[in-house]
Amino acid sequence: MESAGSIIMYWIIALSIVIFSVLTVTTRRILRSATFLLFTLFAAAALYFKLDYEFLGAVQIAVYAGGIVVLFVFSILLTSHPGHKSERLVSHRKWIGVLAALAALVVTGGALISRCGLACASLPEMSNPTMKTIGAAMMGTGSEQYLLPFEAISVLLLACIIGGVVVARKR
Amino acid sequence: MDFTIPLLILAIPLGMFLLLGLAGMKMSHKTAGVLGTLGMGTVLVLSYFTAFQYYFSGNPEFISEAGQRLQSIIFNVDWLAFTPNLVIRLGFLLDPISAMMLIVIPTISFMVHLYSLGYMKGEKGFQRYYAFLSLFSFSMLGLVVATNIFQMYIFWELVGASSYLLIGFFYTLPSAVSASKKAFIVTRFADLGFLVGILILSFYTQTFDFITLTSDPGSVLASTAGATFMGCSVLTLAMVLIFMGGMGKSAMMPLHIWLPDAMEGPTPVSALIHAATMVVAGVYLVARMFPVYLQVPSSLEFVLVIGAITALYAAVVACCQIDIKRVLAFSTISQIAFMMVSLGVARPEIHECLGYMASMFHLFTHAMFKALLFLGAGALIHAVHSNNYTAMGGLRKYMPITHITFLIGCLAIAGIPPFAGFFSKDEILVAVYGYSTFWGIWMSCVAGLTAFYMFRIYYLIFWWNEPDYHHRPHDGEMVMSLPLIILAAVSTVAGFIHFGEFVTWQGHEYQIHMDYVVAGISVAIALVGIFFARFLYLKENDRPRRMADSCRWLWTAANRRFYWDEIYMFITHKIIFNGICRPIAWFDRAVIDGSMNGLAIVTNKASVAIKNLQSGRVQQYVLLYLIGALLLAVITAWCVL
Amino acid sequence: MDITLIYYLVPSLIMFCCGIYGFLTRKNMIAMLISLELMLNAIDINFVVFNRFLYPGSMEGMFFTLFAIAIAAAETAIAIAIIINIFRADKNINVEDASQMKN
Amino acid sequence: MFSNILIYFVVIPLLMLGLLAVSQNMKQIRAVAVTGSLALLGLSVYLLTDYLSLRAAGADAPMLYTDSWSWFAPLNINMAVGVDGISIAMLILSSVILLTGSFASWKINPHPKEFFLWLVLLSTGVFGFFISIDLFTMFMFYEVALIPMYLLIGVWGSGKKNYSAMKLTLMLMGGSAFLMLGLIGIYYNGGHTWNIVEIAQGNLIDPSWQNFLFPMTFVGFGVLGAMFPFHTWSPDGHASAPTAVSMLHAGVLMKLGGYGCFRVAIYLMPQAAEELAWIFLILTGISVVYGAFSACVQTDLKYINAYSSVSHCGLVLFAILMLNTTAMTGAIMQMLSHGLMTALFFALIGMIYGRTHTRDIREMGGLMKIMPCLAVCYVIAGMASLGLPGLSGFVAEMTIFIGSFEHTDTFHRVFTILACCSIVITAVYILRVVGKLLFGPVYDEHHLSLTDATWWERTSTFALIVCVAAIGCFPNFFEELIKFTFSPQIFAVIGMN
Repeated sequence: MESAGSIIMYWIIALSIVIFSVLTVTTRRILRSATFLLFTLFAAAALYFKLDYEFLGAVQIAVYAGGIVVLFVFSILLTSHPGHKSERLVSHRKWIGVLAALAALVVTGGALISRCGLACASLPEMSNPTMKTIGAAMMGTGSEQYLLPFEAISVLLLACIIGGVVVARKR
Repeated sequence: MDFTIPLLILAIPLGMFLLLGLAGMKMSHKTAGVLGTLGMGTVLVLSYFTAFQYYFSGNPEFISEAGQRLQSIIFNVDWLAFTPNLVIRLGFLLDPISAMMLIVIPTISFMVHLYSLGYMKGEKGFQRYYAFLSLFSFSMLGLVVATNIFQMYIFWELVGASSYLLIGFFYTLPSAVSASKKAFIVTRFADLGFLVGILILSFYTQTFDFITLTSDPGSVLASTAGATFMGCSVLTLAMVLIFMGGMGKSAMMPLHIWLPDAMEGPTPVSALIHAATMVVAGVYLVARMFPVYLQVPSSLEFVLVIGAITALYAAVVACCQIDIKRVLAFSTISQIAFMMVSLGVARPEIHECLGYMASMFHLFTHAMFKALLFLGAGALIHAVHSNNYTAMGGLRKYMPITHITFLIGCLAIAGIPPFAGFFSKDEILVAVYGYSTFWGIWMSCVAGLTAFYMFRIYYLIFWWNEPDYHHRPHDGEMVMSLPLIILAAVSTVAGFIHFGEFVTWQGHEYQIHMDYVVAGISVAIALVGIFFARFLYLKENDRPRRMADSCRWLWTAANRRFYWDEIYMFITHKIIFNGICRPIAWFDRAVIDGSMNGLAIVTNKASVAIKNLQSGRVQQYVLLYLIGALLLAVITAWCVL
Repeated sequence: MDITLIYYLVPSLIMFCCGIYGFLTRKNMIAMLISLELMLNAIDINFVVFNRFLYPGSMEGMFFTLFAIAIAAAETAIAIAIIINIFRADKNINVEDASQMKN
Repeated sequence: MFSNILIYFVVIPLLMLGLLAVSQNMKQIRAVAVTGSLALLGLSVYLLTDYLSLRAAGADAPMLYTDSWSWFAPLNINMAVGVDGISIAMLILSSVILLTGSFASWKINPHPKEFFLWLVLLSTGVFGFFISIDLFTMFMFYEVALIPMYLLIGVWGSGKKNYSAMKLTLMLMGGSAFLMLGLIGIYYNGGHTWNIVEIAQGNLIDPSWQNFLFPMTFVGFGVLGAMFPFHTWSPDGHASAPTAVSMLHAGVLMKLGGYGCFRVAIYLMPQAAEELAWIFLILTGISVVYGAFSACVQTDLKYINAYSSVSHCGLVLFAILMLNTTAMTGAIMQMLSHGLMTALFFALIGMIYGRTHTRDIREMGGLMKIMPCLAVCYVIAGMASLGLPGLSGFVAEMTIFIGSFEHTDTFHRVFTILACCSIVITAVYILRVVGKLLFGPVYDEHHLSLTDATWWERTSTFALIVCVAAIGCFPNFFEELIKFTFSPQIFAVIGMN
């Protein structure tokens, strides 16, 4: 049984995720869309905090909210005129989108419901992973340690940096 | 007998053909003509010698102790072996009929070679003409001396081809081209029957060899007993089909239509090929296979009926033609039909197969007088530059030699004694009366008609009334007259040859008895015909026109040859060409090709349709991906549940 | 009230579906990219939630999310570079106008 | 490897390819083409004499000069070579036609070098095909022979060449697909070997599989042999192809079909052949008559000839399916005969087309007067085609008919007679063309200024005519050539005589 605060906290997070997600994709102003994405991302970060993954939440805020959304905003400002509204959606397009989303919802939701026992697991106790354990796991080569993916990601990021420079370079 | 001379008889014309054909263009006309004629002259001498050897040497190869003339193979080389038994050999068979043909063919051929020196003088392609004549002589000689039926078929085709080439000699004239085409195709069609007949016969008898086939037909044909193909006895079928080949070559109804048109060729060619030699190949074929035909009396009946109908038909048509060469052509058909009839009625029990002998006798005499008539007609055409008797008349004054020789020819064909035709035709009529009175009377009528139509054109050409000649007609030069005179002489005396001594069914001598009743009747009928012709056509009058008017439809029908050409035109053009060829060609383009193209179009369409999936529109990809993923999920879930 | 696993999954699912909807309907490439980020985030949440609820002792889910965030960052950077390039060429970042690799 | 004479049939064309690649001008190109094809002709004639003397000395293996070099061991693919009389006949045919084809394309334009390169590549495939006794290698050479056709027609052709080239290639490739399937089936059901002789001698293929594989391979090769209803590439393809390509294609490539039908379908699967022959007999019987009838109404010279090829090649397959020695001998003769004759036809048509710039017989006439040499050659070709004795067509057709008539049942008889009918129809369309094209008055005044054949054209046509006449006059040596192919051990299975 969780504390009422925790429950209220949960509802705030869940509702803001749902509302901001919907707003992200329904607003016709692209800059607003990015802003709502930012809120969604914050909500997700809050969720991580609530689930005791502080480090992850921090990363989420730093990388996503701080990095990616800023990138978005920059690029939006670069590519569109202020106050520009995207044109109204053609209705069949909208319906295709709605149908696809609903289908995914139904299928996945159906799967969730059919595995009710699993879905109804309650929150177990967990000690907060400390920075030390996270660092050891990331840099270690043993079981449940992730040096190889870490290195792979590093290389990937490097490639992305170079690729980004090459692609965006003015010819 | 040594094989050199027989081999030379075949080799010289062939060599001459190759020489004139390949190098002819480099020669002058004269050289080519003289060379060809000399070559043929050599062949003439050699084949006379060979025939003389055969008939008179008394060599045991050729005549048995008992006086029976034998079939003797001079040489026989394997040419193409289909199976161990069925081998085409090229050889040289001497027997009474081939020896006789060795006289007929070179004689006529030589005369024609000689005659053409004058007749064809200055024509373009003179060398080519002589080359083709040589080719024809080679093929015809090869045909008559064939030792087996397939050799005969080979040369049969070759004479057809040389006939094609010679009919179409004036290749710039569309009529000559279509006539040559017609001749070849009609005879080809007949040859199809011949070929199938050979296939059937050879399959059952396992031999092509004439001697094997004819010396003891009963045992050779034993294997065909009871065998049927599509409901007919194979033997009857085979013999009728083989006869079909003969019908084509010998222009029997209903395959006669090519012969009148073949008159488009140069006249000497008509004399050689379409009167004296090639067209009797059918008769020769039946005579060659005669012992086998005897095994199948029904096929001989068939020969008889076809022959008799053709004889009457051709005689009637000949009465109403304007073109003198056409008259002669129909007369040829009619006379060949006489020979066919004669073979058709030949039975061992009727005067020891008199019909066989009579047919060969008539073949011999007919070759002489018909060649004479054609060459005479050639001289006339040469003089007045027209084929139609309407452009002629009163020519007896201008062309005495032609007149006399032509008259001899007419008398001979009409069967007036003592000319050759009388004796041979008389033998035929005796044989026919011996077989059946009905056919006897029938053939007598035809004989009367023969006399009528021949004298009809004779009077129309040489008497009647004289049209305005632009320049005075005159006899041909010596090279043209000489053959006429020689042939006229032969036609006069040939009847006195004791033919029964030389050519009979099984080589036994047959003493010809003159049947005075039959002879009397036929002479009387002939005279009636002649006098009727004289009555109508001696001087210009309107009796012929009145007569034609009195039964206009008959005259028109006969003049149009009873519409056979139209019927053929209808069948070939309307039915075969428009009814079969065109639909097939359409079917090929539209259906077969169309379906192949359709396949291509469907593939194309499909690829275009699929191509739209690769539109480059990311959202579409995602949508499809999503659908796929969801479907997979559903399916997986379905399976798991 | 017990906040069980499904309470976390449902918002993430809705978020994901929003992403799908946005991705399929928007024409602006940046908007599409934003929708993509939504979907990625929804997945990240799922990893984390499953990790937290079912295997509280281990850190697989968390690390997966960590790496996914890193990759998402890289991917976004590249994508935006491309988009800006397209914009430079076409003065337009409509996805339907960019259906060919080469114009 | 180079001690085997057969390998030179591939080596010489490859050398020619190399030399052609470095030749600079038309003279060198011609020199290479003519020398090379002469060398090939000489080689094949030498092979013939050597083969006959070996046979006379008592060699009685079904294939001589056999040799095998491993190529891809895991799948047992070898470069296996070997020939019997039939292959030798085909080799001679190919080299004659390559030679005459080189002469016929003496003035090919544009890109003569590339033209000859592809032409020689094509003949590499052809020669390779005829010397191979390994199914895989055979198939490879088969494809090598097919592909250049696309370019040769597409680049140097005339008329709707793109369409034709595409159609031809696609249809033949479709056939190849069947074929490949059949060959793989043979490999897996024939004791995991590609070697024809081994499979045939052991009769290794299970009869129930034969019934499946026989139609596959027969249809596969039948497409190339222009079997009804897979013949429609032939009229369009031939009509668009340049002269030498038409010659090689009709003269040699279509023989690949007939040869393949015999060598693979019948030789390896005699039981199935016996059982299923009737289906294909119907198809080929239709081909024979159908092609001839179709040819009767065509107005394009090449179409006429293409349909006539359908008819004649139909006769080849027809004879092969009769499954007896006589008919098969006839089939081989017909292949040679048709190859030479039709090459002659296409050469002449090319020459006429080169002068009059039309192939429509309605727009020509009286050519005999204008170009007598070509016209006479055309008449001779026509006579060969309609089966005049003394030329090659006659002996071939007669042998086929006699052989086919050995079957006593009504079905075979009726179809044989049907096939016989083609000789009449052939006469009709040949004489129709000859009459319209060569005889009669000159149709077009402009044609009067045209010239007769040049020396290289004469060389090309005369050489072919000599070959046609040689076969027609001396047919008996074929028996010697073909005798051992039908060795009893191979066909004992179905009791073929």
